[in-house]
Amino acid sequence: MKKFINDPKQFVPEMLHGLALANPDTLRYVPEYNLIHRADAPNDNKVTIIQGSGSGHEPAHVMTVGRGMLDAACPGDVFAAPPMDYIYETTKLMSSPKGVLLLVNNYTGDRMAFDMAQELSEADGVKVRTLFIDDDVSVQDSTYTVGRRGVAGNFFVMKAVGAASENGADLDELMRIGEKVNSVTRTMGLALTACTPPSKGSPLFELGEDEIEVGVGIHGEPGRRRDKWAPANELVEELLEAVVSDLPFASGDRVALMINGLGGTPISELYLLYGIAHDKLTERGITVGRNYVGEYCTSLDMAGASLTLVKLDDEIEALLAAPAEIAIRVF
Amino acid sequence: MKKFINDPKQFVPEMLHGLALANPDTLRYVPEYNLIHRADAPNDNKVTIIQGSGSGHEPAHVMTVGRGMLDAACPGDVFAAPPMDYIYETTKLMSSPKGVLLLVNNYTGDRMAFDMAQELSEADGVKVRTLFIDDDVSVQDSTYTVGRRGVAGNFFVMKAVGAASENGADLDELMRIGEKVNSVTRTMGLALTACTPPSKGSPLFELGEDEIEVGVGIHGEPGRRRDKWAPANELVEELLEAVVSDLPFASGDRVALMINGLGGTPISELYLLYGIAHDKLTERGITVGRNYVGEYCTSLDMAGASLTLVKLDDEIEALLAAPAEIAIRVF
Amino acid sequence: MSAESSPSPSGDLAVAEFVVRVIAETCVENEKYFCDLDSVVGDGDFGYSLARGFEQVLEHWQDFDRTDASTFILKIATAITSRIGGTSGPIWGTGFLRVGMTLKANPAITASDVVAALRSGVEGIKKRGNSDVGDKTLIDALVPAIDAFERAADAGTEASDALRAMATAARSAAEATSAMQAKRGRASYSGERSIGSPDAGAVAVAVLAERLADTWPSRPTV
Amino acid sequence: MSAESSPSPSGDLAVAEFVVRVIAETCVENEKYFCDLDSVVGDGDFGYSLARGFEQVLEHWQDFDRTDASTFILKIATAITSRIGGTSGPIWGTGFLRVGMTLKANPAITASDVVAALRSGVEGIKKRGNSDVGDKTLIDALVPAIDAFERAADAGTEASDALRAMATAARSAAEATSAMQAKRGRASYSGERSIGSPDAGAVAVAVLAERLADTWPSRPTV
Ligand SMILES: Nc1ncnc2c1ncn2[C@@H]1O[C@H](COP(=O)(O)OP(=O)(O)O)[C@@H](O)[C@H]1O
Ligand SMILES: Nc1ncnc2c1ncn2[C@@H]1O[C@H](COP(=O)(O)OP(=O)(O)O)[C@@H](O)[C@H]1O
Ligand SMILES: [Mg+2]
Ligand SMILES: [Mg+2]
Ligand SMILES: [Mg+2]
Ligand SMILES: [Mg+2]
Repeated sequence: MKKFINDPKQFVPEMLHGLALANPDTLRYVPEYNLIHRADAPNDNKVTIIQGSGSGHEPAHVMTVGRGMLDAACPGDVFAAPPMDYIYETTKLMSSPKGVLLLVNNYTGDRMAFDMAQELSEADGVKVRTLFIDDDVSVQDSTYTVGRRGVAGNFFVMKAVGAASENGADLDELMRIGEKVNSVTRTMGLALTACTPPSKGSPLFELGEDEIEVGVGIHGEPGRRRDKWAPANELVEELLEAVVSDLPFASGDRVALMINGLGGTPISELYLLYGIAHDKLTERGITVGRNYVGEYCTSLDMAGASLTLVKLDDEIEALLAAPAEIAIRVF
Repeated sequence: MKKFINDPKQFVPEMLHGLALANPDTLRYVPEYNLIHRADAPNDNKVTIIQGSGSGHEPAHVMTVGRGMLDAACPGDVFAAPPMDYIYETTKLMSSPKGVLLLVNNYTGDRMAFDMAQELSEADGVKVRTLFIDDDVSVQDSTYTVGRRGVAGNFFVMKAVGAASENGADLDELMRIGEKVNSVTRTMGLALTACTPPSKGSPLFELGEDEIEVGVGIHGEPGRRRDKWAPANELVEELLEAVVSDLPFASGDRVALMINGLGGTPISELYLLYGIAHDKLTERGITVGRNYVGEYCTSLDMAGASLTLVKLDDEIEALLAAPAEIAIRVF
Repeated sequence: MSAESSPSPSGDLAVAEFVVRVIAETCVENEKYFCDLDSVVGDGDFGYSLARGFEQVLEHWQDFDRTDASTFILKIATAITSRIGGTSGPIWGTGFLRVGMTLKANPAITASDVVAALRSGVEGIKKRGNSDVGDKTLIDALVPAIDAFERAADAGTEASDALRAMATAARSAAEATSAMQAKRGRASYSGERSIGSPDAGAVAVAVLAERLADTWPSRPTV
Repeated sequence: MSAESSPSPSGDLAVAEFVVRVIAETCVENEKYFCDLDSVVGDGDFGYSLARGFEQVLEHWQDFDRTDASTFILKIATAITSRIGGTSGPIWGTGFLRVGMTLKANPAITASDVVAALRSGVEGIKKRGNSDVGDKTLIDALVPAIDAFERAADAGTEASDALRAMATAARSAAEATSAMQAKRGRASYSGERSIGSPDAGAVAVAVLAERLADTWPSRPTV
């Protein structure tokens, strides 16, 4: 394993330390709970929005804390839901009279930790609601799972409820918006290489020089199937078909299109994929109203990409277009 | 080679096609010359700023075209300076009465192509000046080279002249500013893995499982030396020492600090490096006035990072802080 | 904790300390092995999560309230729940919590109290994880292991032999999970590809039960 | 283009067409080999750049102005300069440009005119690249190759033998670049590590000269 790292056990704290140092005006860091929060949170006039989940998906979610997005993030270690404690303490520290909204990607570990923390916080008198995100269409047979996984589509839920909460929406309204966005968001990803978690020190799975993993999870969970590498045109067609046919999206729809890099894929390739996907949507009569190209929800150093579509209506499009500010910036 | 690609020969055009589709309001694409330009360029009241260089360094430079940054970019193929033609035609198409500023990273191929294009454009009556950028401290013995290479530090020159040109600065003033910024900018990089150019299809060099390349170039040119992997603290110390001692930067200085990913390194690791570098500068009495963490000038899919310092004064800091807009955005 | 006698409260505490310590040390020692098991169709962090959590338990070993065995286990449960991330924090935390709570209701601990406590722990895990026997989780090793222990205890077997019976049952049940398709946890996303390798949590239960059986004779006696 | 006779303008054109075509085809065929040579201490794109440029030349083969040999070469030079990126575009473009310009000044082309044109090409490259013999570039193969050709031509050797002498000199000069440290181009950044492998441009010159010598007998004659 060749990473920029000192001690695998300190990987997450050291990253958070750097993130806090790089954003002294806007972010605060509470090391005990891996907590990154807005310097101005909690705010009595605003529902607090918190996301946990494991680390290794950066910028999600610690780097998407900021005005119009999350108020706080309390990640667990790499690919591990945060200990219940982190969520409970974060909820208490960040509690607002308007309430707390917990955003949770739909995984067993995350659900359990957030459920427990919610129970405890409510016992303390905090108003808490939890929103589960499950946009991944690669998981087909849900009788054998706890349902779909939450992957890169969580960005859109975060963005929408973040914008609405800046406008003063209450907890019920945020739940409505978040559930609505989640219900029209679909994602499918594929990996060209496996990722290497720092504590494991070797790739999570072995892919041959000409193999890809279709429908891979963002924790390196194997996907729908292993397949042969194919040209970008074919891979985009496969991702797009899986996503479009699932909602389904139809001719005449207006969508947001995201090409999300999984960590090791250069942005040049992501734009190449974007061009193909945009053209293919146009052929299907689907209009791209907003687009997103870059890294939103990664899987450490995995080479790969996911494609997300969100069906837009006026309300969603306005929320996505609202201004926001986060740690990831260029200037 | 596993990349998202159709045909290596179409890699750059297909990427540019996607970039243009993703930015219909702000960018225009002229396929004949790999030209990406602002929709509102050329502007008679503003010096036009153009950067060429090879592709494979994205977001540099096609994705940094926008208000307050470049007016146009006309990249060559991956790691190859643009054919003289592209530069000449771009200069003509984008020429402004206030003149054209060509930004060129200091490499033989780029210098020659830009020199020839400048000669031809001047013969056509276009006012052209060329600014060479050479921030890489890893090239030590300049009698054996054409001098230092231009690497990630080119971002600061672009940003400063971009901001000044928005304020109406003339060509001489932009040359003064650009040369000044270049003269106080220093960079040093290292690679954990080699990159794989699409046309070659295999890594440019072989690094052992525990080896790193110190002082690597952004085209995969070998660096100062091959060394053993070491913990992040030690690697940052090496990069920082090379950079700090070169200008030199001294206690009491105020700097901009950039941790630039080379393409395959996740942003989590970049923030980890940032935290270490920030702390080490603080120990040396050097204040980080502005910071930059992410991918600015990459080397395809290379895992690695570079560290850049810019010595700030009031003029430079104001130019770096000025607003700007480019294709790489999150929202 | 022999099958017949009901030991003194301080004896119960010593047993609880011994058992928890063996579990904690075994998890720390098997970090890599447990991670590797979780890598096959999971995300490879099972051993890491347990090791980090039980390291904390060992580090603060002297600080846990030792009023009695059940209090001690409840404090351990809280530490596990707070410090272990991933699925394992809530699962193992809930298990220890239910064990502690059940024992609290039965101050004079007999072998059948232990069985009741363990069964209650399993019920807690099932509820927490919305899971059951047959889902290819640690439950598939725990349930047969407790059954075996109960049978042995009911037959009046010595504690060390009851533990050995438990370990043997856990091991074969863990191995049997290879043939199952995962219905819970990350492994479930890989569908039929989860068949052919054992569940990491189930194997961990077998390893722990074996270690308890091995070390039982060397426990400090009050 | 034999050493004695001064062939007709149309004969010159045919020779120019033949030579350019051999160069173009050889560069296209050797794309991968030339890239590999450039990978050792360069950036691996030398063959790719040449191949893409000369592909264009071959694709538009019929479109180049064929008024005379020098015009033809000048048009080729422009195409190379416009279409080849990297260092090689300006370098090769300048070389062809100077060759064409020098031939233009000497309408009745003799062997010594060819030598003068080639020398002028090399001077152009040196000026463009701020480089010279000893910098470990294609110049280190070109100069000895032209010297050998000149010696042979001066001695009245047949063209095919003069070309063979040129090829032999180019090959051994290219091999000799292995011992040199690069002072120009990307290879120079690797300092002493550039020693031990030949320069990609120099080897390309050797390959081209050999191919010219090999194919010369089969050239179409007017
Ligand atoms: N819903 C569940 N109920 C009970 N046990 C579960 C459940 N899901 C997973 N497990 C157990 O947890 C183990 C994985 O733990 P861990 O690696 O910490 O989880 P993750 O990385 O998926 O969050 C599995 O091997 C299985 O034994
Ligand atoms: N300054 C120079 N003058 C003459 N030839 C040069 C110079 N620099 C490089 N070369 C030649 O060009 C070759 C590399 O060409 P190419 O790969 O196109 O360049 P790059 O990728 O560095 O832009 C070298 O092998 C060398 O023969
Ligand atoms: Mg996990
Ligand atoms: Mg090149
Ligand atoms: Mg796991
Ligand atoms: Mg090259």
